[in-house]
Amino acid sequence: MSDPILRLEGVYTNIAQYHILQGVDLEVPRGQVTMLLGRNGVGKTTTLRTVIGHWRARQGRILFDGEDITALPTPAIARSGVGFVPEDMGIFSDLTVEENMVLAAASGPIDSARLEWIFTAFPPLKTFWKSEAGNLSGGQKQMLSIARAMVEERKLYLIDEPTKGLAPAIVSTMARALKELKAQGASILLVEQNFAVARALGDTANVMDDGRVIWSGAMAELSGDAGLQERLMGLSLEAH
Amino acid sequence: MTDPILETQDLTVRFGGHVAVDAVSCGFQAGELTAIVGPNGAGKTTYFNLISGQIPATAGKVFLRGRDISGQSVSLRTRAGIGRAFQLTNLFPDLTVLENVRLVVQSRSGQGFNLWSMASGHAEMVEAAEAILVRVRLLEQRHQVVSELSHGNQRKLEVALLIALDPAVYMFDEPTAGMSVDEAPVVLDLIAELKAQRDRTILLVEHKMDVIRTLADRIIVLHNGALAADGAPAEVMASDVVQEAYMGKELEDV
Amino acid sequence: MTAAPKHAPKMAELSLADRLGPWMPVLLVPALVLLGALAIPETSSWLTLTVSGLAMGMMIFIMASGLTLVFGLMDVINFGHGAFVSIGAFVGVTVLLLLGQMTGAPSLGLNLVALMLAVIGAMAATGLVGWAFEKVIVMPVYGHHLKQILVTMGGLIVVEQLIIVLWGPEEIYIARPESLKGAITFAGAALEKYRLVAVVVGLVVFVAMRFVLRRTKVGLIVRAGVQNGEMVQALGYRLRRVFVGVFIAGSALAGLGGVMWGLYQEVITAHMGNDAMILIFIVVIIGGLGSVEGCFIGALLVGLLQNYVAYLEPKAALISNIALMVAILMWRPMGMIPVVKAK
Amino acid sequence: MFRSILSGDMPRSTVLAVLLALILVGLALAPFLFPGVRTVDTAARICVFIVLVASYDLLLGYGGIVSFAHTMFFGIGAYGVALSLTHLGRGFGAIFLGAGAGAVVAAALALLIGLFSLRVRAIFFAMITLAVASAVAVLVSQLSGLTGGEDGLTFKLPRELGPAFKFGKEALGGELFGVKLNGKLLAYYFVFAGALVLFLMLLRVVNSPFGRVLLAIRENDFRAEAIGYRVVYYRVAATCLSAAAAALAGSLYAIWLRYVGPETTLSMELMIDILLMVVIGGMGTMYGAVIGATLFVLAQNYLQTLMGAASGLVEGLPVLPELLSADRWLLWLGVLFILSVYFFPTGIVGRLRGGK
Amino acid sequence: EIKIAHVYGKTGPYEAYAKQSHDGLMMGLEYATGGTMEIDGEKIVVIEKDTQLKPENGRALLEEAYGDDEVDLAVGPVSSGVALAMLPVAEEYEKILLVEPAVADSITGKNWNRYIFRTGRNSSQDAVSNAIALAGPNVHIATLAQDYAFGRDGVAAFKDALEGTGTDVAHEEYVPTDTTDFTAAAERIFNAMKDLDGEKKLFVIWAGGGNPMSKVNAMDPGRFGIKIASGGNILAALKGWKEFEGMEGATYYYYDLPQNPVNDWLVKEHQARFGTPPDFFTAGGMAAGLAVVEAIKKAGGTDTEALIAAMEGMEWETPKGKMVFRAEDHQAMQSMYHFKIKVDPNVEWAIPELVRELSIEDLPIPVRNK
Ligand SMILES: Nc1ncnc2c1ncn2[C@@H]1O[C@H](COP(=O)(O)OP(=O)(O)OP(=O)(O)O)[C@@H](O)[C@H]1O
Ligand SMILES: Nc1ncnc2c1ncn2[C@@H]1O[C@H](COP(=O)(O)OP(=O)(O)OP(=O)(O)O)[C@@H](O)[C@H]1O
Ligand SMILES: [Mg+2]
Ligand SMILES: [Mg+2]
Repeated sequence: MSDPILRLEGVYTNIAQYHILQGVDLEVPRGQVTMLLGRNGVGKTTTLRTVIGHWRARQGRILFDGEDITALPTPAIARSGVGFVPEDMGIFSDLTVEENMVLAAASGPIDSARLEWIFTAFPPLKTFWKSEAGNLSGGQKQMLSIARAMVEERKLYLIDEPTKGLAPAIVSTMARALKELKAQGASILLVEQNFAVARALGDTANVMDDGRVIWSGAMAELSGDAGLQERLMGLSLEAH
Repeated sequence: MTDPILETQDLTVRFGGHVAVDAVSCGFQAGELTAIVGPNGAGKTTYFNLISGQIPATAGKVFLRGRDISGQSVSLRTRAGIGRAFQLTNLFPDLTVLENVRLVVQSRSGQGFNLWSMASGHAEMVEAAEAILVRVRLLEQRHQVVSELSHGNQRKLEVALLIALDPAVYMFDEPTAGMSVDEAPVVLDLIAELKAQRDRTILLVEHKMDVIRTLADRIIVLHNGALAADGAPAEVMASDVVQEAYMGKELEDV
Repeated sequence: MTAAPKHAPKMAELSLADRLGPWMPVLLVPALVLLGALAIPETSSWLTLTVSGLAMGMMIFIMASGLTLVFGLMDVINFGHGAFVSIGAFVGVTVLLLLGQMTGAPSLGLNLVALMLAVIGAMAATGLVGWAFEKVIVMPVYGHHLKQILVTMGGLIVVEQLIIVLWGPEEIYIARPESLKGAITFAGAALEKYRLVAVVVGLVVFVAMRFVLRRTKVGLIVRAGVQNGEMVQALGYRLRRVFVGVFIAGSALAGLGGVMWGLYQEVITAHMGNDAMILIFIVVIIGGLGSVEGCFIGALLVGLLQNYVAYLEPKAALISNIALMVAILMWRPMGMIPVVKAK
Repeated sequence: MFRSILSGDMPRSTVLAVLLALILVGLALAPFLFPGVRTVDTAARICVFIVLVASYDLLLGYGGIVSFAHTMFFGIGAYGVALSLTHLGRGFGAIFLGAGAGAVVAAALALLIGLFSLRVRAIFFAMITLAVASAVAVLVSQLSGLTGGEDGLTFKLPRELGPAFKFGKEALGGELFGVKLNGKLLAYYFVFAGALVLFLMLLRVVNSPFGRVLLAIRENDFRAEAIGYRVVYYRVAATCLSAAAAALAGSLYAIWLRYVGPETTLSMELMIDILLMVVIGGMGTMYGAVIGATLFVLAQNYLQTLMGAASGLVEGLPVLPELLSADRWLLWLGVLFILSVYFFPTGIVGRLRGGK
Repeated sequence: EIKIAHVYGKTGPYEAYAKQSHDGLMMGLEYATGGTMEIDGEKIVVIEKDTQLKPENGRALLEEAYGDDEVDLAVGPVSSGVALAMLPVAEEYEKILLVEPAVADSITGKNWNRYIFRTGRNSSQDAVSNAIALAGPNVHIATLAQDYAFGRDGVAAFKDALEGTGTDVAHEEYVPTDTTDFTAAAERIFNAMKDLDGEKKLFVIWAGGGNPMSKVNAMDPGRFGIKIASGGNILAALKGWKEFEGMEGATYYYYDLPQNPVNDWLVKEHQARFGTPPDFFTAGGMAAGLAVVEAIKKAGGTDTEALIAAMEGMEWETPKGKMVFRAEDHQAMQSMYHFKIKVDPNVEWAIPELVRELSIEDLPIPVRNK
């Protein structure tokens, strides 16, 4: 197997005076969906934000596609092929849906075939194409946030809890869209609380606790072992 | 059946030409937990906004205990007994967790215009607030500033504020979105507790079917702003409208 | 149980008022002109007042355009904008004084070339100062209005004092280029020639700004960047550079405004820019934050109204602008054509 | 006891506590510690500005309301005293009547503006107050018959507060520690006591339940409404309170100066000074007002002297003497503006309390 | 040692005037003491204090000067507002304040007290001299002034002075101080005057920046036979006057107008030291400096009462010729100059040429402090 698209080696991150990440080791294999799981407040979001460069690693290395991006500025990281769907969706609420999408297509005009593909996954975006994004419903905003990352081809997608607030029907279309992305050769690092989605999409899984990755392995292994889940996340995921 | 506590009559709102909530008439009984489901953008949050007064209705009326409150401001409706937790977290970000809850307790005590006593001198308010933080398991974080909380914990605080307000009508908008599997039950248990009190009216917007199955007495379905179905959970869940427009294909089929 | 309806939000017909709404501000200008015609019986006076009011509006617009760019797009309240107007005036006037030969000659061509050179010099200077201003003064306070007000106020004082150090405390008098002096009279109305230049320059600025903001992503990037800078960067844009660029552009426009205003006043002082600030703020606010079109219309309205009111009832001229602002904010609390939501 | 005088709002930093104590002692004993007309004048101004800045902080730091009309209220209080002393004669009754009337008028005007415009967005409220304030300033200059116009009003205080009134002749020989016991001294203590009482009252207000609601509204007015607080009422109440306090500060100022004029009480420049004092000291803390006002007034009064000395040192060098000349004091004040916002983003009090 | 405080707005919008005033004062002291800066062996010390153009500072600084620095008398300030705030302090400390160059009539009018003297001109002197310069048979005058006390008082004094000359004020136009567009005002004036016969003049009374003259002129008032007229102005402003060739009015000072030894010395020395001719405020400052020395000499010391006695009715020589402190209101009576503008391409500014010196006897200035 080729080298991973993304590798974190002993990453420590501070936010103000708090030590949040305390030595995260993590690999995202090429062409796979890698899950990042764990309870609230263990550092999942912080990990993604450190990769994209919003927080700075105090120690450790981040390798993307073989290059050290630890100290690169955020725009450079993004331009090297990383798409980001933040936890708070990061919608530009004063801009229209269209303007949000135009901005997301950083390297040129929007590819219309790709746009059609996005519309089939998320029909409301088409309906509200000219509306102010701030007026969208919670779920619609979530769709827009994912669509923005997908509007251009990227090597790696960092996606933070994309299904929160989505209706079941949309959750399935979104899952399908992510699978298609993977089929196109992209790699995905996905934070998810919805275990059904995790099970359906994940190839490998990493479980975090207290600023570290405490377990990693195949998703199938985790989803098949209720005892392991209980130990790692304090609760059997099967219950939900 | 007794008269409903909360009732909406032909409640409608339009944004430009878009009818986001379309003549919804519905009543809610005390002690009943009604789940509101519908696709994204169906108008659920907007319906809540109309009831709690965040946006004015284009047409239609809202009644609380038979009294027309359509013209009243948010704060008046809140005082009259309509409480609300928001879908997108909406807190006092630079205040501490404890102060957030304490402010709600203070609001209920009617001390807001007290200019002369010392706020820190009202021990009973602090105690009441701490009791609520214990219930949502946030006591440890009570001196943390809200903006430093992780997303999941902010969601819990959002619920805590509503509980502190203790209104006659509770409106939860996707309370567990973004909560981890071991935290969500805390909130769901709280809701179940409220329901067991039998004197509170609870409206719950949720996309998680298992949650609805265990908690709801009744489900109403909004679709394109209109009331598309209303009835007992099993019956509504099985209906075509829910299956087609809402559930879509099961995930496993993807 | 009802059958499953299709996924389609319900759309109702828009009423006439709804559809007319966006056009209302544009209609205000002709409406005001008409009102003026009704109120002022002397036709020649009305004509003079109208044309010179519109031209004055253009000049205000030139000065305000940079502010609306920076205030609207970057959400930076730059109280130091007036300092850039002053710098523009001083540099421009210095250039013109150096080119005494060209401005003194009664040749329109030579005069305009001199004016162009002055404008270029002024814009380059203010652009440069703007760059420094952004780096040193504005950068640490993005997103914090109050601190912006204070820090840029501090910047204003520093720049004004530096002007005094460099050019001395005396006011400097400057005559307009020879062929731009005096007025053209027609139909009993007199129109200063210089105001015609202002009209042309104003229109050019207006069209150019519209073009850049409509046809490029710059406007979008900056507006989005104000709301969520992190996210814009995560989309791959070097936000800092764009911000700096916009600030430089805004400052350069102020410099242009300074030259135009200085030549209109024919006397320049270090605080001349700041003296015009209240008027500029009014225009930017009633236009709607960040809207070039709104700013343009607002400036014309202010120019016209000032003239009409001063003619009809000089006492009321003092408050006509303020009254206009209050009226427009009552009608549209966000300004006529808001682009950015004010906090 | 001490706690409740400070309304439970302790300095929470040793350095801050020491600074505050120094300022308090310095002001309380100013005529004895720093005898001299100018120094006592500076001390009195500090007293007045502490109250003025604190009252503005109630609005800005606690209520999150940006108003440019604060000097207008200050001016109303000042003119109130000036007019009543001019027309009713030089008595204490006139002082209290003028101050009281000023406070009431200011509060009423604040109520009017508030009810009209506090519903709109913050930045527009700021602009509307700016407009109203400039209109009032114009009005004052136009109604010169009543207000003295641009030239302002000079008036006489009760004899007991003037330098001609001497006391303690028999007991102390008319002097105490070398300081003449006269009405001027009484006037200073009148101002000092008034300022102290007003400040402590404001401190109480911001630490009351009401003050907490203001904080909540500043943070998130939308949510404050949704937990049952009527935001507009609170904002209007805060505006009125702060206006009344500012008017009383204005009255103290008028008493001290025995003069009022538009430049002195209504100018935009003064408004900016107030803003700066709030921010330098630290927004959202009353102690910030104390520190900010003290430092600023001192800088304003003594920067020029300091610079005169500095430019003497660099004499002969190119440009530098020009830049450091005492006439360029404004330049350096501007630089201080910028530096202080730079280095004290949370104000001095914020920094001392170890905030961000 | 003789201590004098110069309390004036060194910094702020009037910085340029302030500097002139101070230079003039120092040169006045120098000239009067023959360069020794001593009177009867006592050294003159001048303490400068900057009001920053704020009335409250003016008061505090003057108190400091009288109280802490114990000066013998004070000179200043530039702005009338500041001066008015300072007047009572002089009374309180019972020391002399020599006002220069603030112009408001009320300083030696209704706000006057016996410790106040003024070397500077007052508004009435401006108004009366201009009225004399402009009046004539069959002349109609319109006025354009700022709409506040200074402008309105100026026009009122001007109208009083025109009384009985047969010249009428056809129209009074007042505009806000911060007006920048004068189209409306000009139109109103044109409409009021265009149908009148005879000579038509527009008299502009304006203080500070934003002078409307050239803006009104750009609208071609000649179309209606209207000529613009104005009082004198400082040199910097005269640079903008080249388009007003032939314009008449009355001025306070222009370095070429007075012919006397004091002025000759001033012009020569000023040119040598500063590279420019002296201006309005230099002349005024010098007059004050001369007055101080003269008064102290005459009183034989710095006792206030002796000074007052000496100064009331005192005559002394200044760059503007003889001045006299009128005993009633302590206002210095002085000459004004009726001028006509001449343009010389080799001179940077437009030159006011002397038409006639209006001497003290020619100018009936009302006493207004009763
Ligand atoms: N801005 C901040 N300042 C201080 N602490 C912070 C900040 N942001 C996050 N934290 C803390 O960092 C820790 C990790 O937060 P993070 O958001 O990475 O958690 P998470 O795993 O994504 O949780 P969740 O599932 O709730 O989103 C939490 O304890 C949180 O309180
Ligand atoms: N202020 C507004 N202006 C214009 N359109 C709006 C506004 N608020 C809501 N809408 C529109 O109304 C529709 C209903 O939105 P609402 O937020 O009620 O949906 P929802 O049912 O809560 O969806 P979700 O499950 O995604 O939260 C959406 O299509 C949205 O775009
Ligand atoms: Mg997270
Ligand atoms: Mg919703």
